[in-house]
Amino acid sequence: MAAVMAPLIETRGLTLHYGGLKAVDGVDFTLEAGEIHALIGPNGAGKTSFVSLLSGRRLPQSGRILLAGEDITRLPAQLRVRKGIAYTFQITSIFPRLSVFDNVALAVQAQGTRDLENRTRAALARVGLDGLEEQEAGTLSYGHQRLLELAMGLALKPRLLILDEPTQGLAASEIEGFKALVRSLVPETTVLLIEHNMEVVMDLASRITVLTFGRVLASGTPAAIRANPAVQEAYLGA
Amino acid sequence: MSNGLLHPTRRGLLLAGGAGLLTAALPGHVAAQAAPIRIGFQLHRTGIGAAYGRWYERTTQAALKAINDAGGIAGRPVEILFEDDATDPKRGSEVVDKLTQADGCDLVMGTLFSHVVMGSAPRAGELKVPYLVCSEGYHVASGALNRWTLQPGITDVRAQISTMAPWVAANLGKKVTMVFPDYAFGHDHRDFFTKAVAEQGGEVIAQIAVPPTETSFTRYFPQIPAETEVLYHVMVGPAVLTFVKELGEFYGTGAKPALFGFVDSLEAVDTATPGLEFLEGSHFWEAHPRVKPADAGEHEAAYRAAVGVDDNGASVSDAKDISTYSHMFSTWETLYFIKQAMEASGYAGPADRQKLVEAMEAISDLPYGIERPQGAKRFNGKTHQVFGTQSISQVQGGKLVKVHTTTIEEGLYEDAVDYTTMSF
Amino acid sequence: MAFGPFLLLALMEGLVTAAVLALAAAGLSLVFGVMRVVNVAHGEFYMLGAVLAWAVTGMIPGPAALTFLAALIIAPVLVAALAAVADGLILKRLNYDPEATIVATIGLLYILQQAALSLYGPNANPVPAPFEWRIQLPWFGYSGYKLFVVLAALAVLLALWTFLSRTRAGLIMRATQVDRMTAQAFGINVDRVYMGTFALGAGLAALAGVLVVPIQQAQYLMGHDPLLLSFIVVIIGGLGSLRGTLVAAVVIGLSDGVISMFFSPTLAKILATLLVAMVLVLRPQGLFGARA
Amino acid sequence: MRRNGLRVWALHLALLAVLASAQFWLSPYLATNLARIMVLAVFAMGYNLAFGYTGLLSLGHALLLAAGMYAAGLPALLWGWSAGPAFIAGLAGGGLVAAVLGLLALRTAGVSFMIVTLMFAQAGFLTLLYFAPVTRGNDGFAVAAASRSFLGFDLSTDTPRFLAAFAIFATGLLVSLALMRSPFGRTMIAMRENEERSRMLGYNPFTVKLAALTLSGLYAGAAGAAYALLFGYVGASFATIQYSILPMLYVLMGGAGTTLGPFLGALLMFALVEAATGLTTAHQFIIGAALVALVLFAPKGILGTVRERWAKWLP
Repeated sequence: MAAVMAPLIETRGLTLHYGGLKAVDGVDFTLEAGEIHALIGPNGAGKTSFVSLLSGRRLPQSGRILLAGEDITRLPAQLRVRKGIAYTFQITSIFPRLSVFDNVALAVQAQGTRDLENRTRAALARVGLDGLEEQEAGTLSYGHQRLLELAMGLALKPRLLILDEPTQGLAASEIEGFKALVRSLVPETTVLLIEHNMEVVMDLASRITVLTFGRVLASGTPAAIRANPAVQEAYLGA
Repeated sequence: MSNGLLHPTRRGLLLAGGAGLLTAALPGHVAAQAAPIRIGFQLHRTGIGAAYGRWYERTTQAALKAINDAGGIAGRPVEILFEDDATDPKRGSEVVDKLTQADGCDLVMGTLFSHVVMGSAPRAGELKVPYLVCSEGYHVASGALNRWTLQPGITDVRAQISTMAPWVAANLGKKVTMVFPDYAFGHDHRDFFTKAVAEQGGEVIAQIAVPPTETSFTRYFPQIPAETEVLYHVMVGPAVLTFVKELGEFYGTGAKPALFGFVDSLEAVDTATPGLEFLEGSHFWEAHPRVKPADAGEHEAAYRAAVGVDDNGASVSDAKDISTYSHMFSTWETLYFIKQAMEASGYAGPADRQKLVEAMEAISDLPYGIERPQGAKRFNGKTHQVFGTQSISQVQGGKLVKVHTTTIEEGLYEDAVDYTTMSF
Repeated sequence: MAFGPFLLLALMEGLVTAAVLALAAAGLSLVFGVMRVVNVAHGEFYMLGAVLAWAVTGMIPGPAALTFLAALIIAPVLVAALAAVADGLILKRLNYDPEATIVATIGLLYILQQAALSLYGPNANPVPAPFEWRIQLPWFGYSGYKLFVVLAALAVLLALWTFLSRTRAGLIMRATQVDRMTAQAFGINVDRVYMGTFALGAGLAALAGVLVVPIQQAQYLMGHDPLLLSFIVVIIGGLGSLRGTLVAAVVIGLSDGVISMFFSPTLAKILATLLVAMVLVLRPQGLFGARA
Repeated sequence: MRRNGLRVWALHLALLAVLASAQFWLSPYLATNLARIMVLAVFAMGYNLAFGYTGLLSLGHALLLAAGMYAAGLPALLWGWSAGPAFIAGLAGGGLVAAVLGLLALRTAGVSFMIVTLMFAQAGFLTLLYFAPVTRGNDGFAVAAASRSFLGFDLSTDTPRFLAAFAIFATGLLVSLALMRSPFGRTMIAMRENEERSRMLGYNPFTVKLAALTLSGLYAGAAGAAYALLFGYVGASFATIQYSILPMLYVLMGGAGTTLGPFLGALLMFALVEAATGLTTAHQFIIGAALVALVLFAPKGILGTVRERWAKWLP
């Protein structure tokens, strides 16, 4: 029973230094399958560094990362993607000179090339970019580029989708759509969300983890986090 | 051909020859009315062979003028189209193509560097156009090429070397160390000299092959064994002067072996250049003595005057501009060889090319004359190779002074091929 | 020859190679480091330095030492001016795009080479050394001028280092190297810095060319070798690191000399080339670069 | 990608039809040169796969060309292989050397990659010289007539040579077009455009680039073998840096990352050299000036500019 119930992601004492700076400092973290989990904290708290370790863009100096009980600490990033961890970039990282269609097709075909066209169109439709297939991705508006980034992540059919500040630069009207979209992903896909917009966080997240100075300050339900005095101090006192 | 538009300047270059001819030959001569014989010249105008190419062009222009002034070939005027091959084999074969097919030349001549010859000869064979090289390489007589490729203007390196070995062993010493460029030209020297000197009771005790890309040589000199009696050196390319200078610095005032070099190491280089003092007393092979010898033949002066070279082998307009004297005569002699063969075969046009090659193969004795300023030659129609006399010169007072001349017979060797049995 | 003297000679030769290389590579490294431009025509600036040295020493009457000194000043200045013009006419208009500048400098290479061939000719011409002094060691003789080249290169590199670390212009250059945008934000005229850097880089190559010409003669194809070696030195030394460039030049100069003691020359060249290539493969960031 | 299929294929097939018929309406001189251009265009198409599509700026492709040339030429010289097997050997030689080169050099990127490939090519050139007893060194060798026949056709004569060059070119062109319209082609382009993003989509950049470089080597090998067998000469000069710069120039001139760019570049370079040698003896100057003008006024190459301005559908 224990093996079946292993959390989707579990980290133990995860540490990443840049020179003398400890960006991630002994983080123990658990992510249960099917939840929407938000990662919050002040700027420089180590959120992006932490998800870089999860996605494999960086390798930790010490600590372990388990994906459904399997140790993936030193697995190259591209193999983690194949195991179902998808990452969308904080600063949009698309293929600006390729068409919108090609951008998403690249994600789709990484999973196998059957029915490429329909699956690509479906992923685009899901984020509302249908009709823009032929446009050069670099010429999209910023909000549309964020949606494209999201479509690429979705097209990977991930078990875990890591969203790094997905609402940044979105208009208020777009945020509503985004929230609906994320909600529709669970429970098939687990979502780990780095987000500054507290309204979005409180609205979406089933659990929240707060990082400061590379350490976990608190972890719990939105209500518990809101009530936590240490979090209040870190956020309001700063 | 439709691309005549593209060649104005090169044609323009030839106007000098052509116009001179017309004025000289107009009254009473049919020559002026006849279509010119057109010779394609594969020229190393750029690339590593450019220093040679420049003098090959000058000498050829001089021979062209001399021939046209004397009525051309079989009464027809001659024009030469020079085309740069960048001293590159691929471009070389394209140039053969262009000269033959686009420019309609009757034959192609003039190549010096042996890799360009190797790259171009197959195309000449395919086009069935006579291809007359001026390269010294043993590749013609070795049988590596084809029926259409001949070398009628200059003795090949195998024969040159074989004639040097007896003299070196008898006069300089028997323990020889060789320094040579690490490619075919150098390998020919290595192989044939090693064999030839062994036949004289001498021995090559070390062979130092220098990469052709090298620009500095000092670090190889310690590999020269101390017991060396003769240092045999041959270098080509722009680094030759560096080589000789560094050799001088290395030995300096200390004990040194006798030096014997091929003048290739100093072609286009002034022997009186500062830094070359140590060459004083050393010996060089020369095909055609750069400094006019006291016993020079009767046509020597006329040849020098025609080409524009003074008695020291320098350009008449610039005493520092030294010619490639031991090689460039080959283009002059090749042109006269063409004239002789064309007139003998009654050559009328490209349809007679095969007849022309057969006429060339039938040529044997080539006596001394203005046609052959370097000296009498013997052409071997079977191997397509010509043989001539060689000279040995000593540096005396900074000048190359001829001290020995070999006979043609000394350079002859057994035929390795009979091209006349090959199909066209 | 006994092993000891043989080694000594190899080391001396290696040092001379290293000195010339360090000068040429320092120029390339500056251009590469500050402007991120791969200047394929760098070797041609070296060649122009040598050819102009020949022209200057031939035109100016006087003792060899004096004319050579004149060449040492005039040739690099002329080449630097030419480079500045090329920068303004071509590179600047390409916005220093890495790929486009590679093509443009290949074009420049052809143009400069052809200019040298047409105006100067195909021959290799010697330039007399400023002084004739041979050192006679017990085992072999050696050119005193070659040792002078080593010292001169050291002096120039020292001056360059002082310029970069102690003067305002040097500081501006380094600031631009670190971050072009920020430098611009601080009111630095980046265009002028780039032009100056390109000129300085070309001038250093030309200076190396002038120094080498009494050893090697001026010839229009002579830029090829130093170009390749300079690139290697720059990359092994790490981008924009003057110290790295110097060390890498010494390492490559000496290893080339020493390897040639043990193998036949062509084989030695092959091994030295492979050795350097493998260093780059195993340490892509160079010996001294922190990151690629 | 799938869209515009009709006109893309129609354009390529029309070009091939024109080329196939060219031997009937071109003079023998131009037809022979067209055969040369097609062989060189195969080399350039291979370079385009690595550089134009995958973003690998190599200066070592001369090594791959020479690998194909010698892998085809040496068995012909030493054991008298005929053109068919020799060509296959050349193809394999180019691919194999490219794969080994990639395994080593692809550990580096950018300018380091350029220099490392250059150095391996230089070492390859020197190796050809060092083993001169076998390779015939700098002089090279002529390929014997017996080895220049394929199914009874004499490849040293005009029509069979032209047809062989055309067949190799057409195959190369159609393969590269099909490749670029396939998912793998899209993956190659993704490496050029944004390697890190590709990795985060699950692609292993190393293996993709290795595959692209090996493919590129197959093209270079085919071109080298074809040159040896069709034009009858094999020599070390083909391993010099000039022959690494050449395909780069063709590709940049025609348009990097376009299927037809390499051929157009090879064709125009030939025309430029022909025109330049006719106009002046300083023809290098013309080539240099053309390069500078090209990069200033049409930085994406001719077809790259055409695609940008007028025909976005060009592959």
